[in-house]
Amino acid sequence: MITLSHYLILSLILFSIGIAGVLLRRNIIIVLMSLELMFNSINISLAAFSHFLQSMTGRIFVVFTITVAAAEVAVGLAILVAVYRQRKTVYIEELDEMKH
Amino acid sequence: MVSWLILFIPLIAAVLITFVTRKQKDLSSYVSIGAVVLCFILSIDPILTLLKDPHMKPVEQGFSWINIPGLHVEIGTLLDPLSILMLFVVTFVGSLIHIYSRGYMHGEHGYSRFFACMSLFIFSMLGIVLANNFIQIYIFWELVGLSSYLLIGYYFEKPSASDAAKKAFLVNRVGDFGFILGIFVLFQATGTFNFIEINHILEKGGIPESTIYIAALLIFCGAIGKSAQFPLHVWLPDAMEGPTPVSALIHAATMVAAGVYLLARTSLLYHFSPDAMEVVAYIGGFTALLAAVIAVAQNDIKRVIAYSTLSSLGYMVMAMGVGGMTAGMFYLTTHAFFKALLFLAAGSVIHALHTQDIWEMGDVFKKLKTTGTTFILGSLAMAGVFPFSGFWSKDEILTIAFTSHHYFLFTIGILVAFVSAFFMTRLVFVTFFGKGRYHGHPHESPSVMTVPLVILAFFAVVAGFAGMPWIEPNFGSYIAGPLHGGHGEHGFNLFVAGLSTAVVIAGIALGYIVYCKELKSDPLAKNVLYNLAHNKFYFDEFYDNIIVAKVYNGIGRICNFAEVNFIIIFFVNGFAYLTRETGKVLRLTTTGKLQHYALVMVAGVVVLVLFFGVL
Amino acid sequence: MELIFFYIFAIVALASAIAVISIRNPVHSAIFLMVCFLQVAALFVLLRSPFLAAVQIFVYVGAVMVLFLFAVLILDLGRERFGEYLHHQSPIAIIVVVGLIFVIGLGLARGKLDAPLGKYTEAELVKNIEVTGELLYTKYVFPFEVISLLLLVAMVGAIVLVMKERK
Amino acid sequence: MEGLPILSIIMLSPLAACIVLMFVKEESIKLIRGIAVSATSISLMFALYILFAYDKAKGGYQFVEKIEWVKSLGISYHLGVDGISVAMVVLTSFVIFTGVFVSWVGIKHRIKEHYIFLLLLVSGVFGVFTSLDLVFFYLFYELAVIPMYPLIGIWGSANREYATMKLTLYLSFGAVFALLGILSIYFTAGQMTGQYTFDMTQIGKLSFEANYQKWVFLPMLFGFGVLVPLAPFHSWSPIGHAAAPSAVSMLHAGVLMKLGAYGIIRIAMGLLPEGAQFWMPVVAVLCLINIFYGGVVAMTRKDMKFMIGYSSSSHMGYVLLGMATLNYIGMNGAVLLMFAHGIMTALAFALIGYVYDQAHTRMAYDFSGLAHKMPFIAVAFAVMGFASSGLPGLANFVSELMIFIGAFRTYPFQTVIAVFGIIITATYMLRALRNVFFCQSMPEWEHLKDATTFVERFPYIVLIAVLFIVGFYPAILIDVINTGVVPLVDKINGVSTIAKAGM
Repeated sequence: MITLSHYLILSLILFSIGIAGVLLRRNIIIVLMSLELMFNSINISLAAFSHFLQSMTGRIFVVFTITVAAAEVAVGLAILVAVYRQRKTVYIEELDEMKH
Repeated sequence: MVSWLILFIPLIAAVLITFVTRKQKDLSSYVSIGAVVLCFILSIDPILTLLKDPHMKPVEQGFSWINIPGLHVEIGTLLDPLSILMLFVVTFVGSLIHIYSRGYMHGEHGYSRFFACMSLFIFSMLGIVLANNFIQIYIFWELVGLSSYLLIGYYFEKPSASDAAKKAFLVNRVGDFGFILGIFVLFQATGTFNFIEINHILEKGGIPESTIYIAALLIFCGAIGKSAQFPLHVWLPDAMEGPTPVSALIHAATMVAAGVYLLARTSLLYHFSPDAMEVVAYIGGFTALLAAVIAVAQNDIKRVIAYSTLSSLGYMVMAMGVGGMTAGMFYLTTHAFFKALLFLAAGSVIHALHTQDIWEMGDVFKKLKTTGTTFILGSLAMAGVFPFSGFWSKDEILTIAFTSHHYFLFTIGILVAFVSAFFMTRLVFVTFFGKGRYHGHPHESPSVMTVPLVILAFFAVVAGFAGMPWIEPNFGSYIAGPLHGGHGEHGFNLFVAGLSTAVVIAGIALGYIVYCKELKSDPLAKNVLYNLAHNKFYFDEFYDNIIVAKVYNGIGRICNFAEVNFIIIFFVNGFAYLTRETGKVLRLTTTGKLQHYALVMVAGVVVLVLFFGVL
Repeated sequence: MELIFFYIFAIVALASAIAVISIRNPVHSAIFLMVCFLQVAALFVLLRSPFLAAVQIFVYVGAVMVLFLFAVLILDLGRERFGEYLHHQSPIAIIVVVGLIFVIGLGLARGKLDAPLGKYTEAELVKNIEVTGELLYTKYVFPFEVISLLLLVAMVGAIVLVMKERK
Repeated sequence: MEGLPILSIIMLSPLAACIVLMFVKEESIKLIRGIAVSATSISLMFALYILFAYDKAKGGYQFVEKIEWVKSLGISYHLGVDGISVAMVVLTSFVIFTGVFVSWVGIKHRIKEHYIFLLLLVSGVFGVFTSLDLVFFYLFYELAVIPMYPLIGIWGSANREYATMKLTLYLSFGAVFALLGILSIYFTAGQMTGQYTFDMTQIGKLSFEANYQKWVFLPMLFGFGVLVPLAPFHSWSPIGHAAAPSAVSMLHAGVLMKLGAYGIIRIAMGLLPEGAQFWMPVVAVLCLINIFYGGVVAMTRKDMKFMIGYSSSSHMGYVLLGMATLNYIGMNGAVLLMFAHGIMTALAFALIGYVYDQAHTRMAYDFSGLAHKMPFIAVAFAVMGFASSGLPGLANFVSELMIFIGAFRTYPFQTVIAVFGIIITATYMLRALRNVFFCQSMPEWEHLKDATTFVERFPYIVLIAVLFIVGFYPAILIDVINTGVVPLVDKINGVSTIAKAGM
């Protein structure tokens, strides 16, 4: 019997892997991918709660999340392309304009 | 109703002149003169009422001006013998001086302005006279200060006039500082500002004696300022920068007497505080002597008269202090006549000679017969020669001082009488007789000026008879009603009268000996005392250089230094510095590396969850 | 039976996720990401949410993945230029991540689900596409519109960002 | 007029004018001025209407408008005026009305933007004085402060960047503390009743714990006190005045400083009566620094705007003293002085601005004998100077008198120093009058022109007339103010209205 905890633990581990990706990798594309991993982990827990609570709210939210994620990826990658054109790099460490 | 009319007619005139007739100079003067004459005519009715019934009941009218819980302030009028007397003095002398001014100020720049201010002054003065409560008297007290300021500074293009105006206002403010505090003390104790109500409470013994003492002294501060008593006497001589009619009306006859009037108004207060009365008496006596001595050594005709005014005011205040309230008021009345006369006559001389220095005059009696005669009559009255008005009033004061065992003050009074006689003689002889040192061709002033002189001279001569001790009812018994502690029956003391007459004659004789020669300059000028007096005992220098320049401005400079160097640097720039430095430190955390921020954020999440979620 | 499938999907998903963040070649990472997405879609099926599974595949596997691959190809990213695998903040980052797992795990272990059950029965949930549609157009119509707008803005924004300025 | 949202009209007509002005061409100056004048005259008209229509017998908040805004947080658009706010609204409308005329003469470039910011600011001020909702109060408070930044920064004179920066930062800094206090009250009140609301009238009915009141009163006092300005946080004000253009100085000293005092009265004292009892004696001491220190510093300053600036902080000291008395007389005096000083100081800055615009200097010793060249301005300045030094017949006298009488009961020592302050005021005012307007005229000021046209003279005439009217017949305002003061003071002194009725 699968319990809610199963899904939540899965979601937690997946989320942590996403964070680890964000914090550890230099390549912005990978960072963006890690963000997607985090989105997915959240989706899992939302859907799981929704299922075990027999309500629809969580599922509806997953739909929204996916939409937002899609938008985010589109904009994020567009920014990435624009930045790359300017700076010829996709490495986070070389993008430290915010310091100034 | 009449009292309201009397009060507001001059104000209406002032407003009218300011807004309507400013361009038509003649019309302005007519409006102003008309207003004050109308006031005089209107005040005849109350005077007749008083003459018919010396024990008249005070007539009080008032409307509420401020009315909130705990504070009720009225604007009202109070007609009692005291205010009716003052009403008469102010409107009568005022009328004459207004008429005189029409001639004297002829051709001056700002003619309308002059008359507007004069009307404003009459309004304010009548406000003081008719006031039925302390707040109102304070209001008009300040307003006479304003009109005095405006009129002293009439020739505002002259720095000396501007300075004198400023000085007069500020010195008066210092006195008023005490005055208003005194009013507060009384209000605190009684809960009302109304004179009659306060008197009732006083009579019932509703106020502790120490409070009365403090209140009396503080209120006396107001009188010190306005009546130019020591140590605030310095403004009055400088106030002579104003046009001469102003000196006559405001700085001799009426406004400066307001302090004495105030003491009379609040006489019950002093009655219950003999200690305060002593202070009043000694300050008055000292001022009288000081001013008389200074007057001996002055060369400006107006200043001599100004110091004699100071001296007379000191006399009046002393009278109030030794318990001679009616005597003080009597002196005030006669003084108003002869001092106004002296100033106006002096103005007439100045008008003819275009100088104020008595050493540039001399031998003009032949040219200025009317002026000269009236001036001499005024001088005799001032010196207190029998039977001129000054004699009677002065005699009454001296008698009271003597009979109330104030022998020291009595001696001072006698001394002042002597010195007064001396310097008035000096003034008369140096100005009108002796060697002619003037330039140009002086001729007598127009009749618009001389007629008031003659009328005033008449009163200066005869007004004293109203106060002769052996007629009944005399001056004192009419106004004794509202006064307390100084009821009229002093009788006639032959010793006092004889002594004062003797010293006056001595003074005149001495003056005659010293000055009835063909003199070019003052024969006493080498004297040390003379020099000291000539420089007014250095009071002005002391106030200007020490009190104002060092202490007053010094505090200002210290505070300004603190402001610039402490408040601005510490509070303002200090905060800015703190912020900037904190920013510099915190800026190091801004590495610009995205992952640093993300790391900190996640760490923050861990900490938050740890604190709020798990623990 | 379901439990077995759950473990299979979960383990594959986690393994591919780890692969995503640890492989150097972005193209490979993208492929592993797709694998992970597919596993999540499968999990949605296990959660009785076929609609979500479909959306997951359409949007993530279909659209997002393609975008990633395009980006990787357009930017011509080969292997990472840096020799070392970890950079200087990595040790702290790992500690923090472990800490995060620990605290949330602690929360999970202590937590207890006591929220009231919803009104949908098991049967209704299976055919939840209808319910989803109904809710989206009634109760959640306002967020739905906002999210649509957001999508539009994102689209416009992306185009504007990438578009080269005309000379 | 029944049913008309009068307060909204007063408040929104400047705002509406702002919006209209945005669509007007920069060049059509006449139209711009016309819009500004008509908007402010609408406000003025309605402000005078509420002054006379306010039902003194009934008291309390009148002309109330209430619209729910965010129900879940308890925020509503809630306007209403009591006696105190009526006086302030009238003051504001007079100052802005004349201020528009003064800028008519004084502002030469970017006229449109100037009016937009000016009107925006004023709308905020009206909002503060009429809001009965804490959120809107704070919102309008910021709306009144922020436009100062561009107004001084763009149209200011010497040292304007420094001044505007300092001013805005100081005021925002203060506002934060006030906000903290407001929020604290909101949450505490919500916890007490279970119903969270920002409505002042609702919160006013509660009585907080005494200790709590003491602690929350302090940040409020500080926050609003910075704007008053309470010494030693006053230094933003003279420098701000000095740099600001005339109309802005007028508003700033005439109205903005009163926002602080109003905030203390309405929120700090009104909602935290026991806090007021605890802290106001401290204020009574601090205000002496304002009065005395501000006065003597004003005395040393040669720049006339600085002089008036310090003088303002000195006079606000009297307001604080009046508030600290916590009795009817002093409070009435304080509110009336806020009104009188607002008018007087607006007049002062308008006059100095007028001279400065022509002579390009404000140093008192640069001038001499201007009365020959500009008699009208000289007379107006004299009236202002005498008003400032508390001469009877002008509004300031009545209010200062009431403050002194009220204060003498509670703080005799402070009163003595405060009364001495009027000597100091007279000193610097008369010195300025003498140095600038009296004595011989100087050849380099031959080109100066007096205010001769109607537009030039109009604002001064209006302000002087107000000073005289209130000075001669103070009851016109006091009777209204008193209806607001009595319940407030009763509340602070713990006299319940029921107990009073029984007496």
